[in-house]
Amino acid sequence: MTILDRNASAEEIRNVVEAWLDAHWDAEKRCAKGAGRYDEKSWLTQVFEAGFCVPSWPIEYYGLGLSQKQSAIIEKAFSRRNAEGSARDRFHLGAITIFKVGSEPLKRTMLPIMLTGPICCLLYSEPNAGSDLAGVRTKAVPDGDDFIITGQKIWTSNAQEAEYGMLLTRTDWDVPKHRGITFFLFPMKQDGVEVKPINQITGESEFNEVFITGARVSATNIIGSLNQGWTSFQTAIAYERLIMGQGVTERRGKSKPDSEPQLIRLARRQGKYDDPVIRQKIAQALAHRELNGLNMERAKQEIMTNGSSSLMSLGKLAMSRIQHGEAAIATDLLGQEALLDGDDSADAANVNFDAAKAYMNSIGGGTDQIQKNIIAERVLNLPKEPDMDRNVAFRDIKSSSL
Amino acid sequence: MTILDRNASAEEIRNVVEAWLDAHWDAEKRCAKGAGRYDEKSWLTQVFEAGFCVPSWPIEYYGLGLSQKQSAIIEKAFSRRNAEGSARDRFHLGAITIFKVGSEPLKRTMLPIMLTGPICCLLYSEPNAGSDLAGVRTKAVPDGDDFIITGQKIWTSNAQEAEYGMLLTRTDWDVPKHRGITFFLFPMKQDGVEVKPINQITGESEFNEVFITGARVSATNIIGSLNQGWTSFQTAIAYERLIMGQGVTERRGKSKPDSEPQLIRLARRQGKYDDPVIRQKIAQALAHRELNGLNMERAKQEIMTNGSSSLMSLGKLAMSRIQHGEAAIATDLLGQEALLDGDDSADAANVNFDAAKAYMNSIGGGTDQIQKNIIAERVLNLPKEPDMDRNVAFRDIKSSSL
Amino acid sequence: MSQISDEDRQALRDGFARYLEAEADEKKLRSAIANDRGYDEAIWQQMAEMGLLGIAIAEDSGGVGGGAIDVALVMEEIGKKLLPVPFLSTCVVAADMISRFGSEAIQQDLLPKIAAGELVISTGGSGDFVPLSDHDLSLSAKSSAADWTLNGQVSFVSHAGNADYHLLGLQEDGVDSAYLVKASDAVSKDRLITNDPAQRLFKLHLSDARAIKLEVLDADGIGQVRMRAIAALAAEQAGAMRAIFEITMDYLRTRYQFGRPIGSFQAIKHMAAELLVEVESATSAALAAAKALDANSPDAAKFVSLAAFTCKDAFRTVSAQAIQMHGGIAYTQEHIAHLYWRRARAGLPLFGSSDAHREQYLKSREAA
Amino acid sequence: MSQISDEDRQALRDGFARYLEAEADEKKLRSAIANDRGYDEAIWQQMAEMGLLGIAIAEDSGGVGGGAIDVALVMEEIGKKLLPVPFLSTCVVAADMISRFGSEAIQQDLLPKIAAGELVISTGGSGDFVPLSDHDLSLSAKSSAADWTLNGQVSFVSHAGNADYHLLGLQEDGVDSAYLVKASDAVSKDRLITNDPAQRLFKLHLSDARAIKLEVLDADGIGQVRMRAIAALAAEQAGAMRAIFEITMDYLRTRYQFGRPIGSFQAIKHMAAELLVEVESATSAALAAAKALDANSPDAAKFVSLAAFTCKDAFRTVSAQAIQMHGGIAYTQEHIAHLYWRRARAGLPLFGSSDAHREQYLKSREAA
Repeated sequence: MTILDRNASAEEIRNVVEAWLDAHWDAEKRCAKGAGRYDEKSWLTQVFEAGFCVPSWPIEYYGLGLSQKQSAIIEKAFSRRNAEGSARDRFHLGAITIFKVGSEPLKRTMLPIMLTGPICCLLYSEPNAGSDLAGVRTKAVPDGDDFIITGQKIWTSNAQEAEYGMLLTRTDWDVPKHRGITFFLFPMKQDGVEVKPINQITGESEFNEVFITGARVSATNIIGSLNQGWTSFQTAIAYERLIMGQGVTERRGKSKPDSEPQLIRLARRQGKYDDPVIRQKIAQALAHRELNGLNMERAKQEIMTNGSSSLMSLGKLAMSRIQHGEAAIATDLLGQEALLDGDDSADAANVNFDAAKAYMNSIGGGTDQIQKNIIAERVLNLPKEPDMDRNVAFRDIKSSSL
Repeated sequence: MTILDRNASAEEIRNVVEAWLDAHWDAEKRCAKGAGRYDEKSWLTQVFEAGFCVPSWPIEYYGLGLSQKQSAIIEKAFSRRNAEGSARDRFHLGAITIFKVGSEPLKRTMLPIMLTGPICCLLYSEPNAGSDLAGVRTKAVPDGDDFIITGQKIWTSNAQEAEYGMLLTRTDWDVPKHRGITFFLFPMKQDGVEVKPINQITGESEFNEVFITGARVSATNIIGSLNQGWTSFQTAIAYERLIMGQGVTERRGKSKPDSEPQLIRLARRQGKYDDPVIRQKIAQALAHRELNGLNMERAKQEIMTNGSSSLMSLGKLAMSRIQHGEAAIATDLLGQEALLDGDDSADAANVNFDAAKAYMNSIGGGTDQIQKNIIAERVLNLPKEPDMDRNVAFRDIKSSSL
Repeated sequence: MSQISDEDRQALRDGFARYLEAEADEKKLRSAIANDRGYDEAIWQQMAEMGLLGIAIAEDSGGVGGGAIDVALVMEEIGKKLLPVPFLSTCVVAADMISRFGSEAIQQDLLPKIAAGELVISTGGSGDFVPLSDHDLSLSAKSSAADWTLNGQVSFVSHAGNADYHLLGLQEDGVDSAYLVKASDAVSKDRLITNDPAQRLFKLHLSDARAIKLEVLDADGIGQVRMRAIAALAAEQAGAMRAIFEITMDYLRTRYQFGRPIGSFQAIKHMAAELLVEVESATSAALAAAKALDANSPDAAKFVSLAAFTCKDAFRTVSAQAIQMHGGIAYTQEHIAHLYWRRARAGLPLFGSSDAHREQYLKSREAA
Repeated sequence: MSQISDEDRQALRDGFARYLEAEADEKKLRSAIANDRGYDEAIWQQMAEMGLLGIAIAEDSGGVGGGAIDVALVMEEIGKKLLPVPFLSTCVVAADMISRFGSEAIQQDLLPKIAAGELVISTGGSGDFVPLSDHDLSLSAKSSAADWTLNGQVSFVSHAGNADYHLLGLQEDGVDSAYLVKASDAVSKDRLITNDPAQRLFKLHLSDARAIKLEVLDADGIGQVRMRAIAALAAEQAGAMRAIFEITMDYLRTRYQFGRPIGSFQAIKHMAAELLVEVESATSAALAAAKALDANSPDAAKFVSLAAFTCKDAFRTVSAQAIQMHGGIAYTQEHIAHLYWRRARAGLPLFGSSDAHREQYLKSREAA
């Protein structure tokens, strides 16, 4: 482990990390093909042992006990050299969840494994549950020291590559729905687990269906405790949203802020930029985007001052109007060119992709409708709807399949 | 009574009515002032005795047993001379309701009274109930042969002039809300009844609040039967809507259909008619109105063919978008002129009135939100929301005042 | 103007709807659009059998002499099932153009074949009767004696893949001409990649291709062809949006979440009620346009514009909201909702944008 | 640009808000708007006491040297309570005009009086700094030596009723001039009937009225006055819409129908969530405009336009929906909702329409 602690200055940290990377990192090897290529696992093990994977975590949990600010220096140094492995305390969902809510033995056994390699996916959505995340019907039945799992998950990112999945299951059918759920760290590479990519309307396949038939997971792999999985899962999904949010922010940070907006470019190209009707539509669309940016800046300010901001919850909803709206205007601007697609029609392909992809925001990660409920109830304190299923044993709740 | 029956030809009816009017009606007396003026009550009594008040009703109920088509001839003859009293089988809400759901004694005693004079208002809305019409809290407590009434009604048309009101009251507080309601024919001109006009945001006072404190009504004046008032009331309100709808249709029929729409006129006057942005807005607004007209024509066709049309229920909802939308465009067209009001600024006064009056459609007679529920449940057969109050004793239902 | 009685029309429609219900399932649709032809030949032939391909063709040319209202009924059913058949180009636009402007000989040659399902005609080029005008048209026509030859390229030609003839418009200095070009060696075709997989668009390359020129294209006649085509398109969209709306309502009634059918949630109900207003308004507009055309009403142009933007916009809204209301399941290619949505988007530029038709509608209102 | 520290600013705002919460109730509002003056003089004097009337006036002229951000904070609170005070015309537009273009003597005479609440100034006429330009202006100015006299009529002059001076703009051939006219026998006033009872508009008749002409009106300076006034208006609207929004949310939480608070109905919740996006966006826009002005940012014009149309439109929407969500009770004059709605409508034409500002915003985006 590197000799760095909370008293280290930024300069010291930078020097230590740069020296370490000079000694260990070989950028060329990473790009090499065949035998010359570096072994990812052994590289990650080196990073792990140096404590750079999770520098903000305590030393007993494989970190360096540094502050977020100090950790960022390490992350930056890695990122400049395009070296993997740092900032897993910010981005490795499996590791973070186990660190936050896993039992002591699970942390001991699994954190070293998580941090040195495997992708970990999050298996929660089910075809029959939809927005009702607690409506899981994937069964976990005890069998000796194991549980036997049968069920179907959907909308799972990275399920193809993942060695582990954090899996939401039902272990008690005779209590209300939130109280019979168990959350497992589930090994994906076993018989009885079939992963099938979903063909999305964008042409992408970011997500998968996962069919599980009689697969096994050890009882020691329960995250949290038996039938209390809903709480542990809340932690996991909160981090998933945070990570996605960070990803979006960081990607956005990369696009030039003052580059000409796509709508203006398309309008000019189509010779429609002087049309007052088009101009009103473009102006309003640009305004919606800019207003959302201003709201998010206020949110950041509020978070810095008060630790939280109710404005954060508006961004996703606002983004639906922005994305669907912009795509619609762009479609109209292109006119019949929008009928085309493919490499020869790049503008059309982009616009058509954006039009479909907008549903990723308005449906994915909680539909706009769910998002509005959340805003109304949590931000505006409007009263909840009467729950039809809160005090009903799960097996008695009405469902589509009955 | 006039000698006319269902076998009479149109010509015969016309002749009889015209002759009768020639003999009885004195248009000039009606317009005269002072002593020369005709006595409304005695005129209505003549019409009543001739059977012209309610020609489509059976003879035993003071009608002539004619068809709707035949009745229309009489109505037309009266209307040409601007003579009152005909078509009360289409327009007198109190008489119609009693005729449809009143007991035999009530019909016998009250129909002659209703038909020869009194305006009859409908007292149902309450400040605490709002859209929840069955949530009435006006108390009716038995006292000998009478009931004693205490409570408050609101949004009552014609309450100032009305001699009778059909009054929705609660007579049993220990059963679910629809089952403890009694409907009375209630004398308005008595102590304990105070009528206060409501100042609407349009500047009009079409509606009133009615404060009832210990007023009396005889048990013989129950319309329908004790605690079964919700059903009788349904009949009354259905006719109220029908009458209002007919009123709207007939008024609409009178405006010239091909006169230049107000929005076009205003746009021209303001020199903004060539502005493409304005043109798009005006075109869409005119289209919404025209589309609603086309929908209503289809509805009429369907009613003629099938006896009913689900399209009818869309008109009121569509009208909200039309009225609010047109008023908004007109406001923008007027620019700062819309800040003014009063006789010197007729266009502004009209537009401002329309903008406020649009709420009469989107709130009055069931809000847009209630209307959408109705469309979704009755036309689209979408499942009802779980009822929070259906099987709860009325006194245990949560309400604002608790 | 229709020669078909009300009863016969109803029977025709019912028969077609019943047939489609039984035969035109989603599997056939998906298999058709995966093929080069792009539609199911058996369904097309059955339509010929039922007299539908000759619906707008006069009886003495082998058709059944229907009017715009009859075309609308057929198009509505086509829309409901998203049938990707070349009906609009062949049986509406081309049949109407040939009936109005073709020589007697051409009429007697081609119209019966259209009605019999023996002929597919694609449309393209420039001009008011062309659904998708090629803005960068590089087509030229030259004549020697009675023969015409065409050279150049035309893009956005629909259904050219297996068309027997291409009906190509050429608008120069505001004057329309139209040519019928036989599919032949002188014409090569590149299929264009389209966003709606059910749409078939091609780029044609013509090299001294022999052509028949249609005579005397009067602006009024062309206007009639255009209006009838727009009314037909509007009816197709009205049918399609009703179908995806009903699919969505079914889903809302049967899909349970939180222990309730999702259709019992008030916000969903309100979305549904608002969409119903759109669907019914679109149906009314399409109907009014067809009726006005058949009645030769002076309001025909107004109602056609009204139908054009109302149906385009409403189909777009309804199909887009259908995806939203289905949630994740409709974000997949396996679900049918996106096919309706793509069809809606594919319809937007046909015969001009919604904004252009709104402007046109206002002009018609002024004139009234 | 503000001379006020962050802490002082917060204290100022808190103090004003607390005062208004205690003193500016609906009863006072209604009584003020029923009177000729149109506002509560005690509140106005208290604002002077708190230093608010001199918020935009330099310290050496008796003010507190605040910036656009300080004006915005005051305007937000004014908006929340719908205070019908002549703050925008007197303390924002007139104070700014005099500070920029008044002679030393005039500045030293008038600015301290404004700050002290001893002077009300109405605005009218034509020109970019005038909130409501009189399009049919028939005003003329003539000079003899240093004296100017004005003749003619000006309509849409706000708060002229009890104004001590009228600040009248006169834009001719694109050149702005501005005159200060003392309320005197040479000026008579007709109050105009307004749709918003809280709005005070007048028609002035000037007959050889003596006037002080403000010097050297440079376009940049006028532009600054205009932008600062627009930012102030936007802040007022942001505050007002937040207040009526919160009134509505309170109602939704406490009003029961069908045995449930109406705020538990999902469709109502969704309306509320959508409105919250409007309210917060408007607040952000107003804030961004004020900050950009104080920072002399090259983006100031962009943010001012953005704030202008965003706040006008959002206030209109939020106040209109507030009536709808309240239902019948808000259809009465007794309920306060319509006063917010009228204020929203009264704000629409001030300093140009939303459409005009949207256009301006796009122009600014291009320029960037």
